[in-house]
Amino acid sequence: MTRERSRRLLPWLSTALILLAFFVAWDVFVRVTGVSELVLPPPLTVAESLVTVVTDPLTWQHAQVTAIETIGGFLIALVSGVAVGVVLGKVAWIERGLRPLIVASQVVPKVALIPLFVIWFGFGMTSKVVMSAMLAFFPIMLNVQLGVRSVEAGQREVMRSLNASRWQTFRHLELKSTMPYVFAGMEVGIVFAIIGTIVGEYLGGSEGLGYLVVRTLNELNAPALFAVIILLSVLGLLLYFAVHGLKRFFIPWHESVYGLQDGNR
Amino acid sequence: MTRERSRRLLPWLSTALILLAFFVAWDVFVRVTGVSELVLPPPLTVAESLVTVVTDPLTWQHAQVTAIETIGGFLIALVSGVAVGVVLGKVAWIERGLRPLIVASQVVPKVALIPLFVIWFGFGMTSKVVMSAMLAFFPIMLNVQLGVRSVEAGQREVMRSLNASRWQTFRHLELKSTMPYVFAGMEVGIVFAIIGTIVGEYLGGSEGLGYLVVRTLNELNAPALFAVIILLSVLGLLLYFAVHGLKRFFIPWHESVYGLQDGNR
Amino acid sequence: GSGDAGADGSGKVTFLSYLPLETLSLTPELLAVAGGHFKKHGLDVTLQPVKGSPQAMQTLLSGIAPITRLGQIDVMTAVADTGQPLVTIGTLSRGSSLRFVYSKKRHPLAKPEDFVGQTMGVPSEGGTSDKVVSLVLANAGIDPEQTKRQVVGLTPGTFSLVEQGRLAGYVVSVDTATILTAQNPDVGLFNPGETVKSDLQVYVTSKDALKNDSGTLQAFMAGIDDALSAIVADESLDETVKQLRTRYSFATLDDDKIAKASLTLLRESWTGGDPSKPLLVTDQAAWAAGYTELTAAGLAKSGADAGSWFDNSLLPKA
Amino acid sequence: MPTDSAETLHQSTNARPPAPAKLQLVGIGKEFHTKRASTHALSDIHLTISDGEFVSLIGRSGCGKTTLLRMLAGLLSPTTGQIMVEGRSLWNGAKVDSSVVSQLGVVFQEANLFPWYSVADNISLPLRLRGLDGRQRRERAYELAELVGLKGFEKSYPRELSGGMRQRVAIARALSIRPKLLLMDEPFGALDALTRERMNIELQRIALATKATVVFVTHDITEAVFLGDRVVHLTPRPGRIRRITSVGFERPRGIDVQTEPEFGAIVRDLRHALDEEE
Amino acid sequence: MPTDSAETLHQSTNARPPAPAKLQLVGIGKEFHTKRASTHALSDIHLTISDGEFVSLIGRSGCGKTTLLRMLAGLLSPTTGQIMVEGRSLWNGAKVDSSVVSQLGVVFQEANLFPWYSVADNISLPLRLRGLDGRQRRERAYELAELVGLKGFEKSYPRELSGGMRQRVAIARALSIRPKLLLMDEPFGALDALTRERMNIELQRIALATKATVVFVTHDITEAVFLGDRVVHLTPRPGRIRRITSVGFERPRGIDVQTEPEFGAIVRDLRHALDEEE
Ligand SMILES: Nc1ncnc2c1ncn2[C@@H]1O[C@H](COP(=O)(O)OP(=O)(O)OP(=O)(O)O)[C@@H](O)[C@H]1O
Ligand SMILES: Nc1ncnc2c1ncn2[C@@H]1O[C@H](COP(=O)(O)OP(=O)(O)OP(=O)(O)O)[C@@H](O)[C@H]1O
Ligand SMILES: [Mg+2]
Ligand SMILES: [Mg+2]
Repeated sequence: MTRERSRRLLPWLSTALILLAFFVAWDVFVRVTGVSELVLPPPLTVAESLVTVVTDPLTWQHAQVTAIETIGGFLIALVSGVAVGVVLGKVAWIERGLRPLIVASQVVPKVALIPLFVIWFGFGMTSKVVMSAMLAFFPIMLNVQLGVRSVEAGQREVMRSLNASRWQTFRHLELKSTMPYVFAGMEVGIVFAIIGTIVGEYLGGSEGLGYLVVRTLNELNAPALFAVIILLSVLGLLLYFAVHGLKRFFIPWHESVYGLQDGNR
Repeated sequence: MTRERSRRLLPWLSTALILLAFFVAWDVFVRVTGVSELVLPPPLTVAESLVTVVTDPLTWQHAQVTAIETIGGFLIALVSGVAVGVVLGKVAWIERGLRPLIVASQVVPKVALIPLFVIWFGFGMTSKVVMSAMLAFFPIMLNVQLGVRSVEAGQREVMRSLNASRWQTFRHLELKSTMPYVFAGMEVGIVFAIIGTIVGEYLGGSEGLGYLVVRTLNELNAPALFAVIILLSVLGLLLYFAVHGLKRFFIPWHESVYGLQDGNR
Repeated sequence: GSGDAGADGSGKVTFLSYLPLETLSLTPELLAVAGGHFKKHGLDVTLQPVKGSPQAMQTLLSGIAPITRLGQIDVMTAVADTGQPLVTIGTLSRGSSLRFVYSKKRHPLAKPEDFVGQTMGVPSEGGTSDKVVSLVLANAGIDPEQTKRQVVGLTPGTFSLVEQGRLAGYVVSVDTATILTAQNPDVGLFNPGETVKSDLQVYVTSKDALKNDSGTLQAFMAGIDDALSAIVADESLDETVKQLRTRYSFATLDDDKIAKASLTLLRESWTGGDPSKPLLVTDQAAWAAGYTELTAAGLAKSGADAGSWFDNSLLPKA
Repeated sequence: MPTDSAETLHQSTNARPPAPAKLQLVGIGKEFHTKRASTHALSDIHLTISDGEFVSLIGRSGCGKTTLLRMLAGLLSPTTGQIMVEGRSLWNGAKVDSSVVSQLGVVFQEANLFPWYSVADNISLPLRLRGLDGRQRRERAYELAELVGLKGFEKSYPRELSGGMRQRVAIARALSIRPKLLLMDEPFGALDALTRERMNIELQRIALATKATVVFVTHDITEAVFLGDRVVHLTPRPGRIRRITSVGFERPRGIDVQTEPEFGAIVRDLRHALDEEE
Repeated sequence: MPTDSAETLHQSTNARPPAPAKLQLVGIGKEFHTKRASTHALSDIHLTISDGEFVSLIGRSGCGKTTLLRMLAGLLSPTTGQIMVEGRSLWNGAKVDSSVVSQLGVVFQEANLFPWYSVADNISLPLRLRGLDGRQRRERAYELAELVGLKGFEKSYPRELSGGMRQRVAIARALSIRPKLLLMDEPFGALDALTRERMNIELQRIALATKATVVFVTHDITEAVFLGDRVVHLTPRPGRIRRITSVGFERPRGIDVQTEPEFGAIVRDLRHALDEEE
């Protein structure tokens, strides 16, 4: 009973403890090294500023914009990443042909593409959504590709012996079997989607948390800057855990989820 | 015979064809929309500029700097990503505790950290290496984590019944079994390592291809800018394919590699 | 005629700003919006921030927006070196809008000679700030190579790099300079405008826009002119600050002292110290001198006819 | 010895009842190539199986039984030779005639269940692929689960089953569509004697009721003789048909057929032949 | 009926030779809990196995044989009861006494080979874990490969093997360290009669030579009687010991022991008991 309970509490406790340790370390670091408050303000100062930032309703509008852009970009990346990943995972010659373009599209410095984005998508949210999707796409796509290729040969033969169509094989075997890979890709993807949005907002725009970063940078307001960063981190965590929660819901049968529930071992 | 040969040629052919199609599309797009040369120069102009850029020995120095920074960052990310991924994959409570910090560290806008980086690492290559490692770390770490958790229960029991130590289990089972995941993570990682380096060079530095991007952009030399981007893409591809090649070397037994060689199906 | 202002008749215009909107450097545009000066001329202006001058130019030339404000140096190099179809239709400031920040204790930068052998922080390699540093040196007969440049981002902590001696100083806008001096008494400022002639702020359009959309541009300049005149007339700046605050809120504006100090400095640069002179007019001689300065320092190709790169005809007749 | 095998083959081919040919294997051979070496798994297999016939396949471990079955299932293309199903060739180059595959039920040597589906969903997967509605599928799945002795486990997941239970799910899955051609690779290998006996009786009943043609791989000679109209004996490296033995008893056969002296004689004969191999 | 089982247990315990106890199972029970339901897999298992004894374990599919073996192997903790190995308790809460595990050789119901290692490397993996050098490992691996009839396949990879060949690799792997306590879960299930017979003889020889204690799960009653000093019969849901039968013949036994009338009687008896279950 007590073991059971402590086992359930442990993760929360460890989260709290490690976060506490982090803030203490930060505070100690600031005090010991005497680093300028402008480079790294002490946590308490940031906390104060966080209160100011959080109580400003405008902040929530900005956060909402960032969240919407990120989720939009992520969803686009998810759909296109799965679709492209499946196709490239199954058809080797298309993969070979497209790979250079895909890798290239990833390493192109986004700043060079901004004017094109603006021409195509305007100044609004769309260009940030696109940026976000571009960054999230790659990890999802590549993981799906791995997943599709890692389908167990024996299970594949079952589907072949059942005369399953491509779509049926996908739906009942590949999709399910690829799920754990998709989710690993999604966990990376959602984080990169946020990075993409922020970069997009940073490179041009007047909305979103990325814009608030630019603004606090320009105002040389270090505590507010770090407060916004904390907000961003919280947003990132929320989205990350949303994806993570989906995983536990969708693939309870997979070792990576099932194995953790344990008790039967 | 001919089928065999055509099968071997097909991927190269498709690569060439798709690249050709891409450049033609680019050219047509420029002609039809009459987009400003400053925003997107036609491919031929870029090609000319590429010749100039490539024949300049300085370019190679810059490329070398970028390559070294990227590889350095990537290697750091690989080692730390595998180490952290293994630990977090096996010890659930540490994972729960550290996850917020890891996710947060990813979404922090790197630009806010520059002064800290400079104070810690100076203006040289180190800060770019760190930036590169930071971006590449996450996908590697997360994939390793998935891999460690996806080890087959039956195989794990074999190791347990052999009284294998943690290290032996890692070496003979987890490491091998996780390899495909590590490589998927590495393929994402190397690409993000380049992005990280470029961003680092972009935000501060006077060396590397990222620096060339900024300079050509400030010179409004769009053809040169795109020539540098092409160089960057080539560098990205080289590194990507290096990782990809390692995969075929290291895990020939895995479905994702073995399945492609086929012939036995 | 301000009647048919916008291309689509609705009077919607996008103004590109390479500066973030939360800076007093952008006061003329902000006031023209907040004080209804654009509206009076039938315009509905959107101020759109973009990242850096090159992007502002790219966006302008791709026809998405008809007008932007840039540094004269950037315009001249762009036209001279790469033949971009840009036209200056008004000059806002008569002095530099940049300042070099240094530490009074560590290494004062009082004269160009103090820069020799030092590292200066600039926001981007080959950008305006970088060129201004070169011009300061070149105008003093010093080889610009004598001062190393280091790209540093503008963050609250950048000044500590100066305090630590990693940089001798770095280049910021007047606005940021005001905040910095308020934050830290050790901050010293070097005004490059004392030696550099070409670092002025100008309103720029593309040749296409000039041909097709001159009505809008004229109305835009009229709005700016009205806003500037209002500030010049508002000796105490109370009214200006009040009007700006009806619509905007940012650190330098929210602080009375900093706001007025900055605005006073800015106002001086717009009038060139002589309130009787017409605002916004591009001075033929100053323009030519700026070009000469650039070519002499090797920062722009020489031999072009700089006189054809500006056009005062869209300004309201005084 | 090839001569011996050819002779026996000839004899028994004559003894076969003159039903129409369902399956024809003409000179089938298979080689596996890996980077390191190549294995000659099967060589020169000639065999004709008539409609509704039950053929048992026996032979030493590694002699090519699974390989042969996989070729019949359209999963592996023969290196040489032709497989004809109802006169149509199964393999056209590397392509499979899918109309043949659709009448197939295959039980693999490994269970190959889908861990994300429950027992009932695993069993009824083939029906789902054919578009049956949920109620029908459920009914049939529960019926089959009972047949293979898994009543009460319909909602369990594969990881909660024992080895033998998993194998039985795989059998139920193959039977769900009432296949016309049933290929079974040691389906009862992990079952205890009693369950096995019951499954033998059931299989016999089902095969006759659905008029299915069955190719059945087993290591149990008694089982092979009990079930098969003919027993095909493969010898290894490369796998060749050593002998084909016809079993005269009328199907369905009761358990007591095993006590008949002729049955015993056939089993002994086969065992002897297997023992002799080397 | 529990009374019946208890009685039989008592009888045979008396009949056991008075060797020192190697394994003691005291009131072992196991329940599996899933979100949906819980399965009572084993209940109230009492069993004492002496040093060097060979115990066969038989019972219907799903009766808990694998579960019991996994608990002995230290892979699954019992819900109730104690397992003592040489007087030391194997399970301390959820922890396993690793000194016990180190004398273990386990053959699982599935082969569980490592696809990244060749046959030889798979076989010699346990030796590698114990730090033997490459030459010694290689020698032993080749020796064992020959023993299980896989000569010539030492450099093959698991995916290139047939089902039975994989199983034999797993057997060779378990034997490689000459374990003192050998746990085998239907090791010969996928083997043909002849290979199986040979493996039986070999296993008997090895067990005696190394003085190993063996717990051997099988579905083949003849095999169980042929190999075992005692045969333990489990009944399902929950798994309980129904009966323990001592087999009187001295080990090693030759194949001809199967023709002895007493042997036949024991087999018939067990078969009868299994058939009766329900
Ligand atoms: N994919 C493969 N690559 C290489 N060799 C293979 C492959 N599959 C099978 N073989 C070889 O072909 C031969 C026959 O294998 P097969 O699986 O058909 O045997 P089997 O008769 O089914 O044996 P078992 O009774 O043990 O299952 C074996 O020698 C095996 O090593
Ligand atoms: N991980 C598990 N979760 C839930 N139930 C389980 C689990 N493992 C086994 N069981 C159940 O425990 C019972 C015994 O299973 P076990 O694998 O021990 O049977 P077995 O005697 O080895 O059968 P077989 O001869 O078919 O291999 C079965 O009813 C099975 O459903
Ligand atoms: Mg087989
Ligand atoms: Mg079992």
